[in-house]
Amino acid sequence: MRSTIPLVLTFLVGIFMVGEYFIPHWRYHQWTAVLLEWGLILAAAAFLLGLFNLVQVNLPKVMNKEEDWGYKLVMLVSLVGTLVVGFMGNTDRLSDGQAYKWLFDFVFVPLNATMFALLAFYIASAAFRAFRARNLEATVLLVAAIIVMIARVPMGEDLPLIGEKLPQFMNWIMDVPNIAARRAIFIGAALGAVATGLRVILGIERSHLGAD
Amino acid sequence: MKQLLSWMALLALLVALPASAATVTVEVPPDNDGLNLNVVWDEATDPLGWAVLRADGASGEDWTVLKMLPGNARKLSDKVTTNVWEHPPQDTYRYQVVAMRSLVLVDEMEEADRTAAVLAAGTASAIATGSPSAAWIRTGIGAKQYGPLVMLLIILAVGVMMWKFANDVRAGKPVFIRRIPGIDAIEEGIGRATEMGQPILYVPGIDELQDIQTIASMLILGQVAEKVAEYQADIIVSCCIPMVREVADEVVKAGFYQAGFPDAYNPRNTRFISSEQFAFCAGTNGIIYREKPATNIYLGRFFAESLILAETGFVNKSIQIAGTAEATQLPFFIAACDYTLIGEELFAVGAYMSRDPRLVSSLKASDWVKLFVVISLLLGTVLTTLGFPIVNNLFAISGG
Amino acid sequence: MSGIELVGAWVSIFLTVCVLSFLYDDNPVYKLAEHVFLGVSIGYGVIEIYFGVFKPNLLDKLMNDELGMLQRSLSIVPLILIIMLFSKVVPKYSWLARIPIAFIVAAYAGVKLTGELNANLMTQVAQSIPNLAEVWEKHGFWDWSADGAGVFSSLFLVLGLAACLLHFYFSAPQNKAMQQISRFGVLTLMLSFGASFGYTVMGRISLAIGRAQEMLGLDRSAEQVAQIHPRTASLICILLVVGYLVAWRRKQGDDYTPGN
Amino acid sequence: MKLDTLIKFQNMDRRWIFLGMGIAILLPLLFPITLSFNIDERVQSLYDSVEEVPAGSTVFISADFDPASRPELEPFFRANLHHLLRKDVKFVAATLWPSSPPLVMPIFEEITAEYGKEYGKDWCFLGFKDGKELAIKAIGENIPETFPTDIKGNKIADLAVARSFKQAKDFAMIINVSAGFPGTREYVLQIQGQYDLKIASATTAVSGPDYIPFYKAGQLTGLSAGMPGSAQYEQLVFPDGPREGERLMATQAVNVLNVGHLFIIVLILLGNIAFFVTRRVEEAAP
Repeated sequence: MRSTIPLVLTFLVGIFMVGEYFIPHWRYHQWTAVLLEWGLILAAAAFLLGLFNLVQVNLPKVMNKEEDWGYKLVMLVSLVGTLVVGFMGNTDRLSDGQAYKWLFDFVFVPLNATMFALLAFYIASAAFRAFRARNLEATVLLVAAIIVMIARVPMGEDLPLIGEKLPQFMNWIMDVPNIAARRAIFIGAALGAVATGLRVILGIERSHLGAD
Repeated sequence: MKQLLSWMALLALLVALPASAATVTVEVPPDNDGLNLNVVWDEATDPLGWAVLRADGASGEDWTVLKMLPGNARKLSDKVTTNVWEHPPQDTYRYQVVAMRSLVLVDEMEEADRTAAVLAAGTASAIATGSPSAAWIRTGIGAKQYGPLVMLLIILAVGVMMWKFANDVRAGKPVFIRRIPGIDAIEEGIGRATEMGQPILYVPGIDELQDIQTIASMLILGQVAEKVAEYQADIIVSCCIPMVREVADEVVKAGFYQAGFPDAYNPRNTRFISSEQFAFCAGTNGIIYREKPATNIYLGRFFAESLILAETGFVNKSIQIAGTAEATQLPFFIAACDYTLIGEELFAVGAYMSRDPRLVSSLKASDWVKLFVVISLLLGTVLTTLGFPIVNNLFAISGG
Repeated sequence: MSGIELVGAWVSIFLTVCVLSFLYDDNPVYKLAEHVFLGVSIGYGVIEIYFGVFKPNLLDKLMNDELGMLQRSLSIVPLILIIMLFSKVVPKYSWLARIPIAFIVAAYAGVKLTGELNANLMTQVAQSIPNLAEVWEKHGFWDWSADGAGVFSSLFLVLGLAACLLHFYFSAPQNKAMQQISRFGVLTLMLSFGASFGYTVMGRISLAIGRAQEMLGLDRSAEQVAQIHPRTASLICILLVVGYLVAWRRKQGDDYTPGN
Repeated sequence: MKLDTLIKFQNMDRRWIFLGMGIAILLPLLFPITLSFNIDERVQSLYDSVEEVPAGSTVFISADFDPASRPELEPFFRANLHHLLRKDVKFVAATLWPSSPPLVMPIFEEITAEYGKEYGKDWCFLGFKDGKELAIKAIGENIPETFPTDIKGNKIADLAVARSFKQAKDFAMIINVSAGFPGTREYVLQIQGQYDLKIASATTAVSGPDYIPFYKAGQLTGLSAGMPGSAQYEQLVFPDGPREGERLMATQAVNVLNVGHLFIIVLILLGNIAFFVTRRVEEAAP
């Protein structure tokens, strides 16, 4: 029973949702919409489970003063602090003068943006290391990257001889080979989605339903 | 301000030209859900604006103003109800269209006063009646765009082929699957980590469990965990989505169980880091730097964090294997990782590693659809060039 | 600008410098920023999901007397699913969690199946079938003025796409002809990846520029700059962090193993 | 000796590269340079499609970006609001990114106040909705049900600007400022085809190439990618330069990009030269 119920449910819900596309009738959509909303709510609830897990893993570390326990404490305190000011702020939490808004503007935003900005540095080192003309494939990769990089800056247009044609050629690469490759990946992903979707719905794929 | 507007409205009333009544027809869109009616009308000259009015029921006189439209509009696609629970659609609706002679600011009026105000400031058309009609199946035949039908056939064909090929395998017919170097690298990486006495880091992307790539990644994780347990190594799973962590927990537990070492599994190593992309990235960087995994496996749907993770792993001298169908991130994985599985290869890993006949059969089934797509592309090009866009119609999908 | 915002602007610059110190190596300052970030981001996620989904779509519906009986009782179903999901915490009943997981995966798999097929397969294929006669008339073989549009490009697109697709054909051994096709597919892929990499460099540098603009006070009005002194703040923070890192390295002495 | 240096250069500590990149960004910011640039066809098409929206009609803005992508997308977002409000177009906004509301709400308030627009009547912000693709599907299907209230807790039926819109297709157009997932791709996948929507997208440089197929296929009416896209859009909206006391952030930054780019290009070229020289010598050696 433990494995039968989820499998039967998977089959019924899956088939029902596939029908969403093929059956336009409003009486049908009335119910698919309800199911989708339940999905939304469930996804949200899982978040609380994650929160529970996090505390479960980190609190003992702090209690037993394991390695880096001070940092874990900082994390838990920031977490609780954010929750407290967030719930206290309620619907006004994002108005000026709210502690929650302050945390967002001056802690969350710079941290998030700076983590992202590290990429400017990493992309330089990755390009330096990886873009060597070792074989034909690597050379194509390298040449395409350089052409696009030069063409994307205004200076590229000022180059003698090729400058004029460079942006057009870049657009060609982006519009023709790039689109061919991307469409192939899109189509491949769609095929993967169909096969995997059917495997899930037909109960062949059960990895997400655990052991026994 | 408000006073100024009403003065302007009065002024408009004085200078506006008299507009004639329009002829209105109500159409039911093809393959419709039964909640939409297209109101179409005809008029040679543009008035100042249009107001579309509707009364519910065959003889209802309770007119409401649906929408004010600019003078060049000739069509309104009306959704007759938004709350089917409390107001299910009626059998019949009556419409009239008012050519506005002057400006009426209906937004500022009470609901009840609007109809009268609109009718007073314009010329109303004759009343047109329409009945919504709901289709039970979407085929696209009406619009001669057979996409939905072909989609249904593809889904059914894949299902039937999966069943047939799985039977073939069970009957002892071998299925060939081409070797993919990235997958061998996963096994080598596990061996290397065991030799070095360091853990393996597995990142199943940062998307929800429901994403097809995440599901594929979970299946692979099961295989990886089994190998890890056999080698008696450690595996850390770093998750961005709580639901994914729960499933990963189950999957890894099952993998250790399958390998015969159920007690070796440490649930503390399957971690929820943060659902925020870059916080997750910072936390996973921390794991790479501080717990020094020998092998990093990134399989699933990744976004901008891909390069940060892969570069940090490079500095840590880990063997790195990545795989994603997210086209934007593939260049970075290719630049920074030792092996990269591109697009569909990700979906093949599970079948390849598992050797489960049912999974292998689904790979073969998609290959047949792929062949169908390639042939359609080539044949379609020839036929379209010759002036027969038959294949295009097979793949075309009209707006529903 | 209030005092608290002034403090905020300085905190923001300090945290920026802390994260940038990761470029040197993993270090206590970065660790501090990392853990603050983890805590705040998770808290933020919980709050927004509570107010954005949980409350309006579940709690408010359960409490709303105006809703019909059927609709209200329907809201109890997700509540039951949630309780099942949470039973994961109690080992004895943890199998119950498979029901909501099965539900959500199945719902998504179903929607995704048709959604992906529709937009990623059908539409993409329909768009990839050119009318070569028409292209020839309009652009000829190769038209510079239209970024190289023409019969050559149209054919390249169709054949490149077909070759890429065939490169991913797993269930047959590759003979000589297939190897050549597959090679062409790989080269097309590499052309795309290289171009995509080059195209992205710009976006990534933009991000760093954004941070630099804040540290230099270039993103604020002159009036605010006069109050915050972002350049002074940046300088002080950099000196503080660098000074600390030097001291930290010294203390570690020979035990230090560089990450880079 | 010379060869050693070249080999060392190829495997140099990446922190030197970081330092070089840092200098390449800081210097041009401290000592600005100005260069002109061309307008991309996709950005022009985006501008034109907004220009075609008749005054008085309403558009739907999906502001799906976060602080991290702010430098690239905020300039577009601001210029776009100016463009819409200047033309007297109303808007209903929402977001699928949890970290977006505190970022975009002040911008909405600032720019609408400048044009004397009234909340609820000329514009409104429905706030954040989780669910990713599911939420997009829901926006296509039924907006009042998806967003029963706006960000301030007002019922949607009390908002004049929003109450007459039931589905995404009722809007004159959809403008998606998208930093990734969920965003433009999902809008196109989930609802564009089904409802035949007019969607324009402003996205990051990294997602740009991904969406070009959608633009080419007519699924997007316009596409602005990354900071250059934003800078070009700024130029179209403000052809006479920034208004007094303001800056065109993207236009300012796009010049710095040049130097950063150049740095990486030179680095790659030097790396390859070193690679070839050492390889040739190594091959020649017995």
